[in-house]
Amino acid sequence: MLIETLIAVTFVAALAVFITPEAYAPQVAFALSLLPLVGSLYMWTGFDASGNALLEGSTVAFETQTQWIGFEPYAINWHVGLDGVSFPLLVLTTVLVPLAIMSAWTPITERVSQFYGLILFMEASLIGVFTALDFFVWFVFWEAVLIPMYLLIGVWGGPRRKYAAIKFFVYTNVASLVMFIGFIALVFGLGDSVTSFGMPEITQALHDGELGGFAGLTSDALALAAFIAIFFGFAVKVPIFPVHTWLPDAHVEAPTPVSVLLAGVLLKMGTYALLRFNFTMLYDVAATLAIPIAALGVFSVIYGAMLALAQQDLKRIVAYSSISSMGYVILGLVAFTVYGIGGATFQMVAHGLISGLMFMAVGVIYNATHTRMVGDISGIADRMPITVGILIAAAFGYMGLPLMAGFAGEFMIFLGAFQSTVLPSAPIFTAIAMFGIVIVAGYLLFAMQRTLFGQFRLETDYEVTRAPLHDVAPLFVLIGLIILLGVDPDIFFTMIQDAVDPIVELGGDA
Amino acid sequence: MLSQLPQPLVTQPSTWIALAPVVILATTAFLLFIADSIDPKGSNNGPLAAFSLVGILGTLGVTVWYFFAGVGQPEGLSLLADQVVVDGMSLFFTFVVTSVAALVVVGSYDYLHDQPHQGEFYSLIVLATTGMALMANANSLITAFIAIELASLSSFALVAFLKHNRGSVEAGLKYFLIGALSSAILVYGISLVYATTGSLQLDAVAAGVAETDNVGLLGVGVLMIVGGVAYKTASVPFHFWAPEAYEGAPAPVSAFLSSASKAAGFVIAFRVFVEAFPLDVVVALGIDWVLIFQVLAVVTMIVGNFAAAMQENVKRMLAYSSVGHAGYVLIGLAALGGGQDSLVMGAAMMHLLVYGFMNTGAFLFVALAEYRGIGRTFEDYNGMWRQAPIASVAMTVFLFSLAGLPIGGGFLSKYVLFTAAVGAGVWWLAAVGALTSALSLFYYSRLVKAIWIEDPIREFDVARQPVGLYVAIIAAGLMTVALLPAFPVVDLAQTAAASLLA
Amino acid sequence: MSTWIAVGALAVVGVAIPLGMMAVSALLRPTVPEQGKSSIYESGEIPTGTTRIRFNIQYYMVALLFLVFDIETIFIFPWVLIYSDAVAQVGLLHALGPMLVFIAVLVAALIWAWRTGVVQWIKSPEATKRSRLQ
Amino acid sequence: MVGLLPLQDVVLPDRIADLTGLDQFGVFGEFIAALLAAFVIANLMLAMSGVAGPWAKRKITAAFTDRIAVNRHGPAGILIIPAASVQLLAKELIIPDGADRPAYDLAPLIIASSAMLGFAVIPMGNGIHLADPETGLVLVFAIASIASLGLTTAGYASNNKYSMLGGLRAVAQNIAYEIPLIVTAASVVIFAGTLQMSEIVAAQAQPLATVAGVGIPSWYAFVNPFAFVLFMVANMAEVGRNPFDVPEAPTEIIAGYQTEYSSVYFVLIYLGEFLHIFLGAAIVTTLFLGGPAGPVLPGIVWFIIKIWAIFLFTQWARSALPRVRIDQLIEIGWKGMLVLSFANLVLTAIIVGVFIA
Amino acid sequence: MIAPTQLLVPVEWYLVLSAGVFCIGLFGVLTRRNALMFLISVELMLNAANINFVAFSLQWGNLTGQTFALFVMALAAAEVAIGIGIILVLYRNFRGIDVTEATTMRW
Repeated sequence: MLIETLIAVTFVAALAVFITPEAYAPQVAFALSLLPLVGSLYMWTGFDASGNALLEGSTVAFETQTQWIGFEPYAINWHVGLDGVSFPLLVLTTVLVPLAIMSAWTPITERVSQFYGLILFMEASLIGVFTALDFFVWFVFWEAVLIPMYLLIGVWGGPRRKYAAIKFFVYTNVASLVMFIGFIALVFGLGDSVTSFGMPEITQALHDGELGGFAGLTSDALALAAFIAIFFGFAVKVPIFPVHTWLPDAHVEAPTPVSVLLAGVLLKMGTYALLRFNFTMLYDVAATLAIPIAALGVFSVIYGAMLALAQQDLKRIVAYSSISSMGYVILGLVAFTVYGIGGATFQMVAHGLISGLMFMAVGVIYNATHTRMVGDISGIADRMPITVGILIAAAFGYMGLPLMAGFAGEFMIFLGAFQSTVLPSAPIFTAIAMFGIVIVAGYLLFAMQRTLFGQFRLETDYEVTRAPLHDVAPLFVLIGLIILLGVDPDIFFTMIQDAVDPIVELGGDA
Repeated sequence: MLSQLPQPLVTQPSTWIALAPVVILATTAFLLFIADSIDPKGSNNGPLAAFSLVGILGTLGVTVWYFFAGVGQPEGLSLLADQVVVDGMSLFFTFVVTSVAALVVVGSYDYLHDQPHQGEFYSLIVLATTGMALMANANSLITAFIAIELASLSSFALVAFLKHNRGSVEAGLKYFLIGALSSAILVYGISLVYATTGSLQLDAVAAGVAETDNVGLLGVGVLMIVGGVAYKTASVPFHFWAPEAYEGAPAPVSAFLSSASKAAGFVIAFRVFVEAFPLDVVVALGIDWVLIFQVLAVVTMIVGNFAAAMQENVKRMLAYSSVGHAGYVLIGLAALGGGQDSLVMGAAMMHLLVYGFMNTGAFLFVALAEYRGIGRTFEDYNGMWRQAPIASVAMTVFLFSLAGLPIGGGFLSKYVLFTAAVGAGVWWLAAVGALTSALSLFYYSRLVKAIWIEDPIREFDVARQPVGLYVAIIAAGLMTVALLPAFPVVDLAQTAAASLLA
Repeated sequence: MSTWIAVGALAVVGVAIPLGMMAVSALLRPTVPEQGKSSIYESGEIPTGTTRIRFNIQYYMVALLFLVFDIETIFIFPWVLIYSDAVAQVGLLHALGPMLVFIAVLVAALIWAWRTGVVQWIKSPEATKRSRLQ
Repeated sequence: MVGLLPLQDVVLPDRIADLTGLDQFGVFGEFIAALLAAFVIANLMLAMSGVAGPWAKRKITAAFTDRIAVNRHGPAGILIIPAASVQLLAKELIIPDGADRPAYDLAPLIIASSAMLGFAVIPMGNGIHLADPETGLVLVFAIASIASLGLTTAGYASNNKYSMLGGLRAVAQNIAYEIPLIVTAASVVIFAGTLQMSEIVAAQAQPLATVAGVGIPSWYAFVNPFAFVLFMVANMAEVGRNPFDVPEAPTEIIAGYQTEYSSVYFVLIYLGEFLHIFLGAAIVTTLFLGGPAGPVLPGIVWFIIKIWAIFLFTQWARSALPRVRIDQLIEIGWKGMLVLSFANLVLTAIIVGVFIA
Repeated sequence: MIAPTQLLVPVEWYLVLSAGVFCIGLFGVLTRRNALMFLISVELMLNAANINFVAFSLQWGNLTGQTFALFVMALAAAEVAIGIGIILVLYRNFRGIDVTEATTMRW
């Protein structure tokens, strides 16, 4: 019942914040957001999962399963649980949300209680997404994330917020619909071999070759069509080229704390779901399609990096670099090696922390200068040394500086991809992807150099000075966590590996 | 001369006890009418609303009690010489209709506070509810027609209730004209069915259909009955009245018509077509009404949703969206005969239940806006959250649930409907439904955007707090959300549908 | 069937006789067009205004009321026809009860109409003033 | 319902068909026979309402106002009526400006024809009975109410404000009193259990009681005098006689709908009114006074005596009673008569029911 | 209660009659712009149905059709009552009873 309690507490906290008077809402929201954090840390102490929650022969931590809706032909069960893949992401969520809330204290001045209420509502839904083991329950939470995000961008965003919010909403909903149809078709194709929407059950049935034809498609064609539909649905979320165009707009227009969560957690929903659905359930299709998927991933890496190189807006740079980073994750996933998939999972967490940190740091600078244009804020290092220092550290983390989390993730992905037996000509893909690192280093250094150093020329009618403590504190926490994970990746990697091994065993020799 | 006078069914107490929901409603309407006669000029808004609510809630209670006590299940109780029947389906729909009516009455309390003729208003609302509840019980074309007319005639008056408001009067006129026309068509269709089968009681009609040799006449009759039903459910091509009537009518009345009236129209459709024109018989004769409904469903979904997407007026958008939802529910008829009959019909019933709450809530929110003197277009709703934050949250829930996002019961009911259609082999119906749902998200989210994201174009002074409207909206919102986890009641709908189909 | 033929025959005769009278009159009567002869009669004055005046709304109200009540009586006739036999067969309560309810509804409608002034002939302000003076 | 009671006598067309041998020509023969019968009955009624009625009316009115009337031509001045008819028929027909022409011409026709058609189902005794459908009572009410259509048409078509008001008043009055009329008639049907005129008459033939050796038949006027009174009052309003002659109201609206009618049209309207009075009387007679039943004399004579009695009563009321105002008329109709008639219906039903049970 | 009767006129003729009346009504509905004419046309359509009911009631030898015809009449009257009421307020608001003139709302 721990997971239910966690979700319920967060949800109630959201409601409580929603009706809190504006004056106290920031502090109350922060205090209440600590509850899920404490909860998830407490759960860590009792975390006893082994294996992958979707596959047989595993132990799922904190699992509960009761029937919810028993209609024919497929029952819907309330089925939640955690394994080595989902737990790190749960922790990531519960860690990032309090930090994001604190970083919102400065920029968010209007409709405060609504803002924090929505953030907490989103957190509750995110916890649901990462814990649900029934497709339907999962989908309910998956969609429930969109609504607060839509409003968060639309209400508190920048000048073009309405456009960005609608774009985000339309993209992700169309994607969800396609994915949903694809998955339902898959379940129908399974016919009587499954009785519910339980993800383990469906996975099992698929692996047992129970998939039959449906709507005029043969089982192979159905699997392929469903895979593509599902992949498309998640690719929008990740995002992967060519369905990434909502992301820069959403990131640029969203207020900083929302960007933090968007890049830090929401993108990981996509990769998490890819891992769960495409690469676990339909691993054989994924293996067949390894080359195009890897190509997409690698292309995203290069393309995102190149675009980032051309940007003038710091936030846009970080946003495009996220596309690039997510490309690595795809490459890691498709490699079907322990280090590939495990590294990809680790990279999800690492990138969540690092991109969150970058957005937060940019946000702190923006709070002070009200601009993010690279040219405008040159020399900001003089005025805000601590913030800039952390921003540089984060950039190095992005580039994969050893002893930081990014390095561990990327290194493992490259290692895994290089060794891949599933992906033909894996070394070539890996090499191209590694070239992406060079571009990342290039654009980040270039941007830092132009941005941070030199003469401070910005003319303002107020004094640009050091950021307040509550702006900077989350930065410290995050950089600390990044270094901690970089120094000792086994904090998460052990459990990730535990959950990833069975997948690799499935697909490794395919 | 009167050797075979029927047994005194009318006065058997058990008959009236079984029909208690309808009887309570009718009595309430009657007493309201009397109360209004006693004090026609006075303003007794509170007591009148309270009394109506008591009557409706009483009905609701009795209905729920009967439902769970198993009255008329699985075999329906045929009463009054088989003219009415009490079974799971009738109780289910009585529940839908009365819950909508309860919300509407609560919402009307504020809407009416400065209007004359409150007594008539409540009386008509309850009377229309009676008609709709009777529609759920109708087991013969006579009862069906009378019940339809009882509901319609009351509705005509309700739509034109604001008699100094040109919009309301115009809406009433158009609703009335098309209503009169379609009831004429319906009754002519019934007369043709009678001509070919010699009966109007549904089972007897079914028996007559099997023996008839005048298929052409019967076919025309069935087609005309489809037309009458399409009008009542606001399905294309008889939907023209809906946007006009809903836009012009007082918003609580729009809520009532678009939710309860539609549900009642569908129960007639379900019962009449399943009972009186059994598929295995009529298809052999060449009267494939499922095909008609398939065409209607596709056209209705497409026309309703596309038209809704093009509206600038919120009420009109909701009106067209309600046309679109009629299209979804039509799948419940259009997918029959595919081996999943009870599933699809149960799903359609379930969608009507959920729709009853979310759509009523949405229209009541519009009522709140009208009450506050806010304009009609999307722009006028900008920044609405400032005036009614809680209601705006509820409205967001309604809209997303209507679109089929998993924030309310609308998601599950649509899901069951579409998957059932797929299971019945008409996957293209489900595909059209899914695509139009995706489209609907566009125009629903436009309103969400206006309410939450846009800045208000002008300021409003908030004078009187409409407690009743708030209560109704919040209740509808709670029910919409609660129907997501509490969706297992779908089993009840399916049991009811299964017993009808058996 | 001769019943209806007979009724029809009287209808024919009933129309034929007046028509015959009209024909006879048309043969007998003179036609002398004269100025002013055909002007409408308004107590010898020159007619003023149009005839299509707006008259008392109560005429409509009463007509509506009648429409409903008159049609309701068609339900009374079948009942009175079988009433005696019905009482003998199914008892007083069962034969009378439903119709009492029906008439009660009608009477309630009448009371409502009465109370809301549908059958109240609207008096002109002058008339109201006069009645107050009395 | 056919066959419960044997028909008391054969209706007139059949008898004529029998006598003339027309019945061998099928439907066509039947129609000819029916036409003959209809002609007989129409002329009988015309003689009464067109000739005797107006004469009696003048005499009575004169007697009431203490003056001498119509005594120049023929015995007791009876020849004045043919003279007046010829005079009226030979008068110029003046069509008012702006009259709605087809309607203006149709109205007198409707008024006269509909009143005459009503006699189709009235049993007059001695087989003078044109038709005897099962729904006779309903039919006669239906036909009788056509007249108000004619009155309104006349009022509307004349393009005269007085006529317009008269026409409207006629409708308002007719509809106000029609419901009490019909509901009261329904209370009588409770006793008879049939709508067939001949059987209503037959049902009244049973003895009700014997007072001092004289058998009193169960005429419904005796069985339910309350209904009889109600019916008489309502009937008076239906035919538009005092105290309910507001549609004509010569002193207010100059004879209302007839203001603009002259020549033969006026004759027809006048005739129609008298026919209507006699039709009302015939209905009352059939429903309440045992129809043509009576001792010693033949049925037709009794029938004529009875309808004349009612006619004379009407004429007495015309002279003796003041006219009500239009608002009083409506109030009496809707608030008084209607409630009383419903009360009568319910009470009759209860009493009859208790009596049977 | 009534035995199936041999009708004087074949039942098809009644059908043709009622169809004719119905079509006249429908034509009126589609062409008339006057609300009152519209009402009258609808009444014609209802009465067309009544012709069927009564004719086939005799044909089938049951009273169902006649009963329904009574109900249809009553409902037609009620419908007219409501309709006239609406047309009255229409007149007050729009100074006319042309149904195409009331266009406050976009069609």
